[in-house]
Amino acid sequence: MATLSIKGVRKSFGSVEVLHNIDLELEDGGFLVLLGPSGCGKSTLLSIIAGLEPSSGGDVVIGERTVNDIHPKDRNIAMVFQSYALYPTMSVRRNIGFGLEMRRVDTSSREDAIGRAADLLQISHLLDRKPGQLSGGQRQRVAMGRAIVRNPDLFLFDEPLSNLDAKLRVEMRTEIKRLHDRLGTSVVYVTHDQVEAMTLGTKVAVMKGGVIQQLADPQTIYEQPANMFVAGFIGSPTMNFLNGTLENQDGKLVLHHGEETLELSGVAKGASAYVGKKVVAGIRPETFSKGAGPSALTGIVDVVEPTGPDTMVVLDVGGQMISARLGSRERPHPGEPMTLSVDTTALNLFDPETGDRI
Amino acid sequence: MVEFEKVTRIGRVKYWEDEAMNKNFNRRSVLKIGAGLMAATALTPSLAFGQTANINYWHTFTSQSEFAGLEEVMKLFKAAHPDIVVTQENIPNPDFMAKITAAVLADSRPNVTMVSSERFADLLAMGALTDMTERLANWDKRSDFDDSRFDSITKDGKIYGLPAFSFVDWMYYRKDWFEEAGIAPPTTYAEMRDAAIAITDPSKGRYGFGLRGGPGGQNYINNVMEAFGSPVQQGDQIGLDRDKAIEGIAWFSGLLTQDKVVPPSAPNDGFRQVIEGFQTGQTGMIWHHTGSFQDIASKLEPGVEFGTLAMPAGPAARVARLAYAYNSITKDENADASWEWIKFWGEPDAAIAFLDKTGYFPASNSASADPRIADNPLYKPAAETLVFGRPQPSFPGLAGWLESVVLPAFQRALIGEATPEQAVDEMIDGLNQAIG
Amino acid sequence: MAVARSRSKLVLDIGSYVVLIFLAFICIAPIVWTFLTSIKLEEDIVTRNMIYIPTRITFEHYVNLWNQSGYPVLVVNSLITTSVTVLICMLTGTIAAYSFSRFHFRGRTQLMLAYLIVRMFPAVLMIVPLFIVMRQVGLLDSSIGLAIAYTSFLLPLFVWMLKGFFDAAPKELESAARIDGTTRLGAMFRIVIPIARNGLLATAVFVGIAAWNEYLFALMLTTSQGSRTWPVGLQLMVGEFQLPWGMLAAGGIISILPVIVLFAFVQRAMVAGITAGAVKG
Amino acid sequence: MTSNPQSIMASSRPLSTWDRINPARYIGELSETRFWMYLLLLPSALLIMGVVIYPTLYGFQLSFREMRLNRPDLGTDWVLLKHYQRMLSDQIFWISLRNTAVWVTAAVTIEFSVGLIAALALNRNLPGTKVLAVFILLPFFLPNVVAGHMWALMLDPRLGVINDLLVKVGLLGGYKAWFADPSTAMAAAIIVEAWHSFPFFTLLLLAGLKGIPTDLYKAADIDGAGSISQLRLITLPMLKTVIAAAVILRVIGLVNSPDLLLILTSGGPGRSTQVLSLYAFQTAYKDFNFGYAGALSVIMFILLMMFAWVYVRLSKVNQD
Repeated sequence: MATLSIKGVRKSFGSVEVLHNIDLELEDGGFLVLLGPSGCGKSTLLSIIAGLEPSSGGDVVIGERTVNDIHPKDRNIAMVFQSYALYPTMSVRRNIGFGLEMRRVDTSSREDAIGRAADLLQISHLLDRKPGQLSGGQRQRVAMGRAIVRNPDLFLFDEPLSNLDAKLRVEMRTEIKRLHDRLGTSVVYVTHDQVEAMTLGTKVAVMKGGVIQQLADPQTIYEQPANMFVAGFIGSPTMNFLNGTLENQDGKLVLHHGEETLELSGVAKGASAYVGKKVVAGIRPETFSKGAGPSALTGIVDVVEPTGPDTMVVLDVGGQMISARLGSRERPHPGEPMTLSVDTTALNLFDPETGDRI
Repeated sequence: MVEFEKVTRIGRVKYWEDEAMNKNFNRRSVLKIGAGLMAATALTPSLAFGQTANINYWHTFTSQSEFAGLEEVMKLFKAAHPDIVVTQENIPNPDFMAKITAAVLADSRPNVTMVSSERFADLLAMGALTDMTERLANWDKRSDFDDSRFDSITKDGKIYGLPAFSFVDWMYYRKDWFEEAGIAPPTTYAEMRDAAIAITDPSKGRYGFGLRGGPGGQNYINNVMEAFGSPVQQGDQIGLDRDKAIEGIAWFSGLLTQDKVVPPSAPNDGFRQVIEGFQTGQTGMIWHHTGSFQDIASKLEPGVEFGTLAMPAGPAARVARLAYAYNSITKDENADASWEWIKFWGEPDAAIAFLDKTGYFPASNSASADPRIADNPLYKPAAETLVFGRPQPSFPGLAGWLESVVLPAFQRALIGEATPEQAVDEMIDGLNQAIG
Repeated sequence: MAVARSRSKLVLDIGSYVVLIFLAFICIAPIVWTFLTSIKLEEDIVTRNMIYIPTRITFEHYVNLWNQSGYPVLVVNSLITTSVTVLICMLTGTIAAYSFSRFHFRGRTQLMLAYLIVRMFPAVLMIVPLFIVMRQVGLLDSSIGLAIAYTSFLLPLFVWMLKGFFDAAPKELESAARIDGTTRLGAMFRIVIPIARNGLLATAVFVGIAAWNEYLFALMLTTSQGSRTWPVGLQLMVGEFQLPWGMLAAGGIISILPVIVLFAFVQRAMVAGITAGAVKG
Repeated sequence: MTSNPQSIMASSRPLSTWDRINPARYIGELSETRFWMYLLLLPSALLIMGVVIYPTLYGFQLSFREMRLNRPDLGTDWVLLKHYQRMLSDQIFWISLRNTAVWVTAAVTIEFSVGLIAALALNRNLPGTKVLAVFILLPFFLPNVVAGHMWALMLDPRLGVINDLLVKVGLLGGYKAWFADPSTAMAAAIIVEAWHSFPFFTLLLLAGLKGIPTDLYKAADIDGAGSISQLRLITLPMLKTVIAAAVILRVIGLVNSPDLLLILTSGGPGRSTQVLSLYAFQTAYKDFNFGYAGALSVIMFILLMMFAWVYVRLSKVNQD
């Protein structure tokens, strides 16, 4: 149980800088998700927190300790790897207890701890097997058992679910959440899956190109993405970006996109500075509803995808494809015109030059 | 007695040093040490193993009969000198110079080394040999050896070895085939060629002459050139008479290329193949020395199936080598024990025992006069050869030149890759490199 | 289509058998012939009528060889030299292979290439300077000295082969171990080396057999029976003169026996090592 | 704290006295430093320095010196490029060079081809082929010396079984002296060499083949690629690194070690099987001319370096 703070951490391989001046804070018992596409530096950052890679600068503080020069083994952390990294030559029991063995915990308390961890993860019946004899989900549980048995200050998860099939992934996700709730240990969790990030994290750091794009709670990240990258990365289907010009029409801000005009209300205050300039409007698919209104778009239905609970509609609005999530009962036909109104309170405007939210 | 004690102590120290340095613990030597110990203990219990001296003997024996001869000599020596343990190591001729060079460079030489006369100059030049002049002068059996026996091991008046036995060149021929064909044994190269032509019968797989064109053949090539009037060394003069050498090479290689009286395998035939060819009835004549007599007699009946002849005469000279295998001290340590071993080879008992097993002629006069030799008709050609035989040439670089220039050049002539002229020119070039 | 493919597969299968049986025959025929020769009487070998299957069998060649060659001593020497070679390779080569496999440091590729090509200078001439080095450190004409000389060409081979086996063990295992409380050293010895043990074994035996068979260095760097190895002993015995063919053949058979035993042993380890990728689970 | 489920998990024990003095602990500490990777390389690098680099440098300087053991009168002075100049006009050197090229090219080609065929056939994992694999790999594990003598016996012009078989089959009119005829001596030696060493390729290629994902072949099957195309488009490219390493190792071995030829032919008949390594060996240990042998070795070294460089470039395997 500890806080984690990362201050100005940098990392470069040769002349390539993969992490630029990273700052992060995680409260005690928090669940931090590092989210980003592959190559964004999230795994490198995790390795630096773990001490597996030396940083090129900056400080990592776990609890009260600055751990820059402390070996991984002495940082009192535990880690779960994408490939689980179970020791193939050892039994499950020994795999789980290995960390304790290395710390010279006597056999009986070790056995106790292993037993409790196994019970918690429902893998008691697997203890005498070798990792090679386990299924993917079982291996995953063993890997978690190995982490929790140690009672660490900090859990590190490196894409722990990405090797599982879809169903198992959802199950294990819930499991992890339950474990976190129960143990209350701080967690740093690396993933490229935004659903995992949204469901698990108390705090999400979206990374790209070695820079944290936004660090906030999941709700904020979703509703007020710091920039177009974050906005586009989070949410599925992805956010629609509508290019247009901001104008002041009769005291109201409106967005012109081709022949369409969207009346904006409740948009960020800074927006007025952009009057007369080009902006990008980010509209989440679920903020559309059928029917005309002050802020509405009309286009030709291109594709209709019923998913069960929702119907996804792709609309051609003046050459730009817009996807919308509509109720399951909506069944437009491709080729016919359709008008959708937009809930502009959930709309974000971005500066097309910098990509930042206005 | 005091003196003796000292020697004993030195002997003991040396023994342990040797042991530590050489780790000469093969099973045989361990057994020998054991046997020596027991003998020593039985005779003089108070002097247990302090007396034992270990000496290492390098030689180039490898044939079965030679081995048997060596074993016999060692057995006799052990009986005579229980205090000296001889460890023999066979270093075959092709590896001999490489090994001894390495040993000299690394200063891990044997105590005693067998030195053949054509290697003397090289070994002396690299500092492998010890001056034995004084020991020989004080030896009571020195008079048993003609002075000429030491010619090939003497440099600037210093003598570096004692002859152990002689290499007397001669030839073997299939007596039965010659009688069948009604031809007389040859005495000249020309007669030899005619005889070879006469007995060659490819349909029976019979060839007249087993020419040694492979390893070891270089000495015979040199002999032929000398027999045609082109000796490589005359006093201080080293060089070939081009024209005469060409004649010699043309005649010798012609036996294969023109006359086809030699098995086609000749360019790769070494001692083994030549002897096997003769033993299995493929060839009718071969050149060698007396040392292979017992080997051949083990397969063919002496005096009936095969006979012995002195080497035939060439147009310019009758060349048969009288060479000696010398034993030389090559290490200062245990030199006294080494000298005992070397002396022992010069004694008639050892020499005759060795002759019995192998056919190698003794080097000492008293042994040669032994009736076991003098009265055996098959040894008569060897006795004749003692009269006209001549020593090997000797100068630094000779062995290398013979082996790595003369032999391949001659092989090229044999396989028709070079004319005799080209082969001889190669030899001359190589000779200039070797002595330049 | 499917029929055509299964037919072509059948053709390939049959072809494979034919090729393998043919090659296997070619490979063992000389060994079988050598064995047959070794149990023939000498006069049945040196004869103008080839005898294929010996009608008279003798083991005297083996007896003679045993008595004449000092085989036990030579084999013990060979064993010592081979073991020391393997030991040196294991001690220094394992960690080097580990380093090459696990770390990406500056100059790594060049250094690895250097390990591979150091052997390019002809052994023939390295012998003399090696002699001098060995003499200076007092290891000349000793099994240890010879073993050290062997490492000059076997160590790079060892490192390269073993690196491949280490590469097959996932790097995350060490990270896990280090977080679990080991140092890098501990992770190497407790986790990675045990995983690569089949590869280590295969590599060690490979190197061991090469050391067992080596000839040139052994010929030149040993001067006494105290450290002479078996192949040299055999070759010296053969020499220029005639070791009877029967004895020579017996020597060949005797000298390959230990190799065959080891080989049978390594065969399985090697296959296991080759498929080491399977440990990734 | 005690109410948390984790608090009943075990806690670690403090360091004992033994832990404090345990040397493994210090090495362990060392292993966490950033020069650990170099420390791991140090022992082997030192060893290689001692047994390879130093002798090599020594050999280089030897090639610029006069050094003839049997001619102490000539001294051991520096002679600059004398040996190299001599080489230019040395017929034997040029013959040896040509023979080396033939010897290496032919041997590697045969060994690689046969090795590849054997590896491909073995990789099909047909029932019963495991035993055949043992037989096929066996020759490589025999000592050179033994392999040489086995074949010397079988190829012997008088007692050799191969002659007898060929005559009986009718391929040969009479016994042939393989090593006495320049047109067959090299070929025979190459065959013996190939017999002895092709399993080296089989072994390495087999290991390489096991590493190719089978999915690739399935995909190729579906795409309709035949066996030959699969070999050309999948197998060989995937084996590139293995092939390159194996070929380089083998070429080094073939160029540098004279063992087999020393036993079979000693370079004869004539110079027809004389190769550079054998020539250098003979120059050093038969003629005792270490300076010239050094120069020959340096040339061999340079040729090998050039070969490796060009080869690595051409096969584009230098990227790790």
